[in-house]
Amino acid sequence: MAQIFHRSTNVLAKVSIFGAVFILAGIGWAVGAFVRSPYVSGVGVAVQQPVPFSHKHHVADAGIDCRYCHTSVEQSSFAGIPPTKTCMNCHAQLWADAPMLEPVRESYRTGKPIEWVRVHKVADFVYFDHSIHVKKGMACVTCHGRVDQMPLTWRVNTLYMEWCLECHRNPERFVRPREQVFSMTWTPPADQAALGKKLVAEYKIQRLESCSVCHR
Amino acid sequence: MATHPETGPGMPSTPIVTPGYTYASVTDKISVIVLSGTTPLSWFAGFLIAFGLLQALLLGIGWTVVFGLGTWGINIPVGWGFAIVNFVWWIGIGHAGTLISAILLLLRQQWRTSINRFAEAMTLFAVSCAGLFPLLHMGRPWFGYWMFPYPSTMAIWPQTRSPLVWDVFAVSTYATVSLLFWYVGLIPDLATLRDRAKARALKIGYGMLALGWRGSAQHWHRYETAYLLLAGLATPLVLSVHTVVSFDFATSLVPGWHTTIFPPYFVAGAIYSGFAMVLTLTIPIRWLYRLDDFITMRHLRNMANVMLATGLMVAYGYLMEIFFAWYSGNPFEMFMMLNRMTGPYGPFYWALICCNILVPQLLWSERVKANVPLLFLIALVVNVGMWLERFVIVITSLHRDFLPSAWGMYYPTWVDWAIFVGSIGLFLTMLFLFIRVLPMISIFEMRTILPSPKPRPAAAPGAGPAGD
Amino acid sequence: MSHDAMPGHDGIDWGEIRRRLAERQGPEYWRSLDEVADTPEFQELLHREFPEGATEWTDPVGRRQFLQLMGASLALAGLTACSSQPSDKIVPYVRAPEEVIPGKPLFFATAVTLGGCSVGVLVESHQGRPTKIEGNPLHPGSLGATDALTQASILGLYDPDRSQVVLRTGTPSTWNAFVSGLATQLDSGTQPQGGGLRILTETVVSPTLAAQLQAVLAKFPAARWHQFEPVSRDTVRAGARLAFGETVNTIHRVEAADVIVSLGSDFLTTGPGAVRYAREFASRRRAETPATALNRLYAIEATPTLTGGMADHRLVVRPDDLESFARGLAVRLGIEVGGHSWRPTPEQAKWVDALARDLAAHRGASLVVAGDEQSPAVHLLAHAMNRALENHGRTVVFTDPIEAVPVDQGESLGQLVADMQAGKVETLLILGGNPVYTAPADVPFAEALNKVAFRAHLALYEDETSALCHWHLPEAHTLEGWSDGRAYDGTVSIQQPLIAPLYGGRTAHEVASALLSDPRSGYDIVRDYWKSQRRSGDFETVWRKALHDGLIADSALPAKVPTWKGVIPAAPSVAPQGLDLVFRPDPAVWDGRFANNGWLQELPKPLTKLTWDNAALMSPAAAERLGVQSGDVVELTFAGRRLNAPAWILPGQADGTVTLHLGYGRTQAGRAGSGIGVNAYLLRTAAAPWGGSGLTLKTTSARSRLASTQGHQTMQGRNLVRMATAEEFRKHPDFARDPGDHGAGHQPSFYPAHKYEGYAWGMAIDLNACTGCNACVMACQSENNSPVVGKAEVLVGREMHWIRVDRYYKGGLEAPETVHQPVLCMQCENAPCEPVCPVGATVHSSEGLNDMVYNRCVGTRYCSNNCPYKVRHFNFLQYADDRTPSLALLRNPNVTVRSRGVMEKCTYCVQRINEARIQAKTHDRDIQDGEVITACQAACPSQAIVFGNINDPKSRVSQLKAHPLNYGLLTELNTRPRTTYLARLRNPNPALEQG
Amino acid sequence: MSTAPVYGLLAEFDAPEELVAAGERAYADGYRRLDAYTPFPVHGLAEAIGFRTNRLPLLVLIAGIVGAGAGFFSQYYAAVIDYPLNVGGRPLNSWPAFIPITFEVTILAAAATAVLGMLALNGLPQPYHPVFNAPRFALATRDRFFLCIEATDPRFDSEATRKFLEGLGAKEVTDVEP
Repeated sequence: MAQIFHRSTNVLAKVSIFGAVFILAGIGWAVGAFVRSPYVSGVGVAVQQPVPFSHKHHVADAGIDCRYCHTSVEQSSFAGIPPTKTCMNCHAQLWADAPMLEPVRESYRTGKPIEWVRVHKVADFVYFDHSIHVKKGMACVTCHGRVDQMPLTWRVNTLYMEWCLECHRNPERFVRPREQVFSMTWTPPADQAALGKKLVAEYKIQRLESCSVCHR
Repeated sequence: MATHPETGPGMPSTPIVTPGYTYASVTDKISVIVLSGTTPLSWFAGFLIAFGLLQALLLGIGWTVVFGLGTWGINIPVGWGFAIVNFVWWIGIGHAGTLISAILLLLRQQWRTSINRFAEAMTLFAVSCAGLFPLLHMGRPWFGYWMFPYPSTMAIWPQTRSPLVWDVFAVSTYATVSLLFWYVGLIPDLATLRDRAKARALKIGYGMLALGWRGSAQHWHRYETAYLLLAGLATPLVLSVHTVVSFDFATSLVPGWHTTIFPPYFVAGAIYSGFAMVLTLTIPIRWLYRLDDFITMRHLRNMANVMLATGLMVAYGYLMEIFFAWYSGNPFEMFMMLNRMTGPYGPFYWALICCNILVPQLLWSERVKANVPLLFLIALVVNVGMWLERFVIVITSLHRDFLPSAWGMYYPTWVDWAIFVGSIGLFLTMLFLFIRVLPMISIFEMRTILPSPKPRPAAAPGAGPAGD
Repeated sequence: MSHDAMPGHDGIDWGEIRRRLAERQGPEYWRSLDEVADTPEFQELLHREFPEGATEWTDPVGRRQFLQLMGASLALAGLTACSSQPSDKIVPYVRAPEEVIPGKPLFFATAVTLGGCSVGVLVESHQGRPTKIEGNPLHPGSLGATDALTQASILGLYDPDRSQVVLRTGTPSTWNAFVSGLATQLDSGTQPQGGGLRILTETVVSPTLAAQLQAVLAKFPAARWHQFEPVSRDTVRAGARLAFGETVNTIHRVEAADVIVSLGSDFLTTGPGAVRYAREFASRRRAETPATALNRLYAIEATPTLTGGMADHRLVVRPDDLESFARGLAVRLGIEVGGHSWRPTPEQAKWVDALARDLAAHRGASLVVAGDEQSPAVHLLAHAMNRALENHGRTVVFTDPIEAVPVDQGESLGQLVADMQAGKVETLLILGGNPVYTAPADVPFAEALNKVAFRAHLALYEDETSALCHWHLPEAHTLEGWSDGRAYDGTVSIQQPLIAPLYGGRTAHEVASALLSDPRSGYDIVRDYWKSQRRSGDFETVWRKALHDGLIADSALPAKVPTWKGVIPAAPSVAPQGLDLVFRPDPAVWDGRFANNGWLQELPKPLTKLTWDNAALMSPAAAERLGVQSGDVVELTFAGRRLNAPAWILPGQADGTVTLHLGYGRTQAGRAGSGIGVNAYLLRTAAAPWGGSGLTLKTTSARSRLASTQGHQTMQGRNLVRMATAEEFRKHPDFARDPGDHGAGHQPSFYPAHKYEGYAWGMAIDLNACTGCNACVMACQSENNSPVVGKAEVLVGREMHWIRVDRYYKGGLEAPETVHQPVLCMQCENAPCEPVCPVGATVHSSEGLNDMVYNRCVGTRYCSNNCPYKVRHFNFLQYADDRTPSLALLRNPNVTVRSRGVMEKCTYCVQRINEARIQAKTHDRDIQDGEVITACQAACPSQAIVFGNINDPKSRVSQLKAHPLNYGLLTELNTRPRTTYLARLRNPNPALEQG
Repeated sequence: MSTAPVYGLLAEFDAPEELVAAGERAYADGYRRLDAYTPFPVHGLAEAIGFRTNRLPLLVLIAGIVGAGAGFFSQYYAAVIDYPLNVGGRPLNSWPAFIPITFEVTILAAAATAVLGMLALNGLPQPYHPVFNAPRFALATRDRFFLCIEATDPRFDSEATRKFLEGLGAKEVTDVEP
């Protein structure tokens, strides 16, 4: 009887079976990495806007407070997107004829709103409330990052459920004094652990992990 | 040495294999079915029918996925319909294979040899049919993978208190182990085919699957250990699978489901339906492929006996259900039982009693067991009966439970039927492909039960090398 | 544009919607409204009336507000429980309106008018789109509650089938074209002083409109104003005229009555003041202690009503026997009547005797109520009895009519048709209503209409009448236009718009002002009228307060004592032949105006549990005699007219009496309402608007499938609705408790009970108060974005109501006792649904809620199988309408819209709980009792539903759960339900008990 | 002395009994590097040619234990440690409900190990093997029984060994090319 297979097939066969295990594991890992990659989560991807609005310029350079534009952040679930009027408050004088701002002026003239592209979006079935987070000492930067360093705004966190839970499970790691909520530059002290515990107690912060807190 | 055919007192006269066969002739007779270039017309006919039915399944699935479960007959209160009935039915059928291979092996029942390969294959196909339904019956099947534990971005896990998750693990484990068991059994025969095949492509094909098996004594030694261990593991597994399936019902609080007798009674039912299906399939194939020498009346008789025995256990289960309903004094249970017998679905209940209890009593008679067509018919009836049993358990328990205001009825739609019939098509299609490309009887195990060709003068007839 | 963000939302004109919503920013238009929202007295009132942050006023806010900033984005508010994340646009205002905080809903007080009576409501508005109607706690006719029809009326606002453009003989035209066309028509009038002009309205309770029409009549002295409405109260008015020689409005003081006799009346659930009456009635049914004295209700009726269901004793009589019975009772009370020859059955005699004694024993504290559909004579008799029992001024109060001009509407329509046929009518303006469909069969309105040269129809839909008119004018929905109206006691509410007309509709006021050729906005018309009514004082503050409160202070009509002129005539000696036919307004679609309202079509009718159909209701005995099954089509012949209708067997129906509900069999109602049911108007005559005897019935071979949501009528001897008499309750105060059960039915368990710190939400439902009126069902559907599934799906048992009202019968088929039991998610502490879910889509919250996470659900339906209460509902198909843009505006932004393949159920309105929690936390306090009010609780007219924190022993719900009558449903399963019931009590008259 | 190097000598027998006898003789004769090939398991053969140890059962046992542990504690981790949720009022560690999966995982791990372990210990897959060079070796999967003494055996001598094998009653003795 003649050989059907060449000598090399022995190694080949063993390696392929042995390797299959690693290949499967590898695929699993790759999928996990992919869904958490910026390609899917959009983290770190600067979003093009009809008007190249720069938080960096307005916050860092001009030193405007978050609440000047995001007016309802303390009373409402929705932080508020400024109406064109708010832009025009300044830009009626400043850069009054900068071509870059034409869409703003046009919107103001025609009454047709500017359609900004959403940067921070959670799924439709997730109910997030800005007011209570701000009230409980959750800073803007904690979720939105250093917008004062963003020429164009991008997402710094995935906004995935696993990310939300990080804080909902141990708020003391992220909470800060209320008066620092709108500060871009406040950095947690060395004893954040101690401070966190203190604030959690003081602000009566609960570890809300029940589904209906966010999903209804 | 286990190489002698069973003889002597207590053993029925009909042997496991008609005398006169040698290692060579057995090998040739079985492998030629696969290796010969010509395929019997009957095979094509059967395959075409099966394949046709399979199309119904595809249509049904497509329709369901596109338009939603609303195209089925299910509703509130009857949230589970044909899908679950079929699931339990197929899983039950899927029990015979492993049982024959594993349990009968442990019990040293040599007659298993000529049917175990076939039964195992049947098991695999039945289980894959069953596996369809849990996925199909989901409202959002595309999220089916949520049932498996993996580190998701949602940071949540499957809820493993749920019998449905137990199902996922039990069925997938059972499928995997059955596959391994079946494949391990195939390896030596694949080597045989490799060495007997003429065409190079076949040599390579079977050769790769045979993993270079060469029948070394050491290999055989480990091989048998592994096979025995597998059998030892598969036995509790096969019992656990239908137990877990029965938990789907037993752990709920629905009257008619919430019963401690379910696990044993489901397992018995599974074996019952499994053997019925094996008979239903072996009888025609044995006839078509002239395998009467290997699958003898002895086999049919033994299987019939197993059916009779398990059938009686199932009957006991039915009785106990009634008894407990009465003895519990639970008004909901009592009402359920009454409604099951006399309610709108009463006829189904009595039909199932006929199919599963009355008709099989014929098997007490040796004459019936000797009558192959009749045997075939009885097996068929039991298959139907077992399907009806699941229908009765699922539907009649759900449609009238606690609050009369919420009672309802269940009527299957054409989609339900298409998927049910189609799953049978899938099953048969796979079966036909199997008997065409793989030996449906374990060749090497057949050799083990043949007499050894003593090189002494009085050589057994047909012994000696096939002339070459 | 946001198309990219909205798959399947094409075909909507975003620009158009933007423009319309921008319109509402017009300064003068909103001046009053932002005052409403922002004035200190408003805020003050808000806090006076409600615990701070109570749900009515600042309803849950959700992140959805991104989507609500502009109408264009609103369509997105239809959320789905799918996981895809479309990149979408944020569309801010250009100039933000003052009063709106993005993400916070506003509430506006307004009024809804139906059947000649207004009721005050509060409407929740999310960035300018009304999403939910609540009752107005300040309004006497509401006291914070609403009925089912009012709840559902908001769906009509967004109905895509509403007429959207002015039509001239079927071709699109404009409002201005109509105005000028009308002007020329009036100038070219051949008869002097506008003699050819006729105006047909429904019952007018709007002082403003009445004034306008009077002005029109002043301008055209020869013109005529007719009123017609199919469900009118002609007989009530006629009865009053017989008794007092003048039309008066009768108000019942139900809570002051110890003994109530209902003569075929359904005063607890239909008719003016029903919501108020239900509240008052319930207040006398609550047995705070076993010693509490309950009131007693007797119902004598031919066709079962919910009021009859609440009665302690219910006597079934043939319709024409009812008048005789009333006479008999009157005679027995010593009232003298003209000839009276009545041969009562022994039972009737016993009844007359018992009632007379009971009534007489409660002089001044008893009440006889005649049904709106009863003959004038019955009303006369009721008045007489109340007078004899010294109830006038105590349990019965009279005022001037609330109708601006009370007329006999049947007669009024008759005249109009006569004039039309005589060719006297050149110009006919039909302001609302649908007379072509609703006119009695023997009043040839349609033919006569053809004789009119110029006919215009103002209506919400392009309906049967519009089809026969030259001009069709889209009418502004109640929530779109300014108006006013009087409540059951005359209290005036200003109806203010919540949103600019979506389809450019107009109000009757605007048509009238066109006639008067002084074009003013609806706002000016209404405001100017009330300004003119104001003699002294600062009108501005009064007006503002009126808008804030939703009613004009002290505008209720003063009580009066009309002089008795009643002479009770002899009983008409008509021997009833054949069967009796009875017409009633449909409990869901009323007179047919709600035919296209999917919510109401799918609302199970309180007694039959039928949906999407009406049927010929007949008694079991009659059905047996005729060999008729429910669903068999029978041929009804009445007064020479024939109608085929499916039969429905209704226990408690008078034998030989067939009841037909009006409002079905419409041909041009819209996609939902056309071509379903049978048109009862085809048998209705002017002479017998509410039916009469002489009906013949033939069986046919045809059958029709009727979609009823409850197939089984009895409790199968199961202890589901627990009942006893007040007497038994006194003897055995804990009869409702399970043996050996303490509290909410705790069974022994291997597992330790779970501890709940903080809040633990629970609910108690008082079966003594529940009338089964369905208000809760509609409120829930509106609050929770529940879909409509259609008749085909209901037929296979897939309705989606999170709360259903189970109806059981007890006793014989002929006159059974009817009980209602609202069933919603019990929020079991040992929820059987939870351990069986493979993906943890339903688990417990820390506050003991049985959370349902739609976006995690994979739809195995195991939870529903394992739910003993069957309160879970499954989206077998894509039920939620994600294709109709206007419906997206209707959605509650705080509740996820469920997609196909997902299980859903009652959540105790968790969105309201969460909002309250956030409110409380932002104010560093705890949620107070009564701060979270579920939608069903808010709507319930009789306050049968109480919700709150059971960890707080002082909360109302805790007290109820401590009540001896408190029991849990199926607690033997150890589900430990958080929703429990208060057992039902009857207060029977011993004299009637035996036999 | 033979010419070309060989893998070994292959002796062919008709019946299993002959092979077993031959094997025993060869082993007794001091041959150690030898193997037998049969179309079906012949009991006693492996022992006859001196094959005793078998570590497979131990592997399977270990795998089973590991599987059990992993099965239970993954559930425990999910339900008690990682995301403790109140499911229907059941305790977080509802261990009775965790048994079925624990059991299934145990079986799965053990069974997989039994098969893969068997293959691994047998050095399979091994599609190429010198014995396949023997012309009549194809019959080893049909009806013939072979004994192969490998050239690497210290006592191997092509002539002597051939004589020895023929002496055992082999039908035929052939060289096996490497």
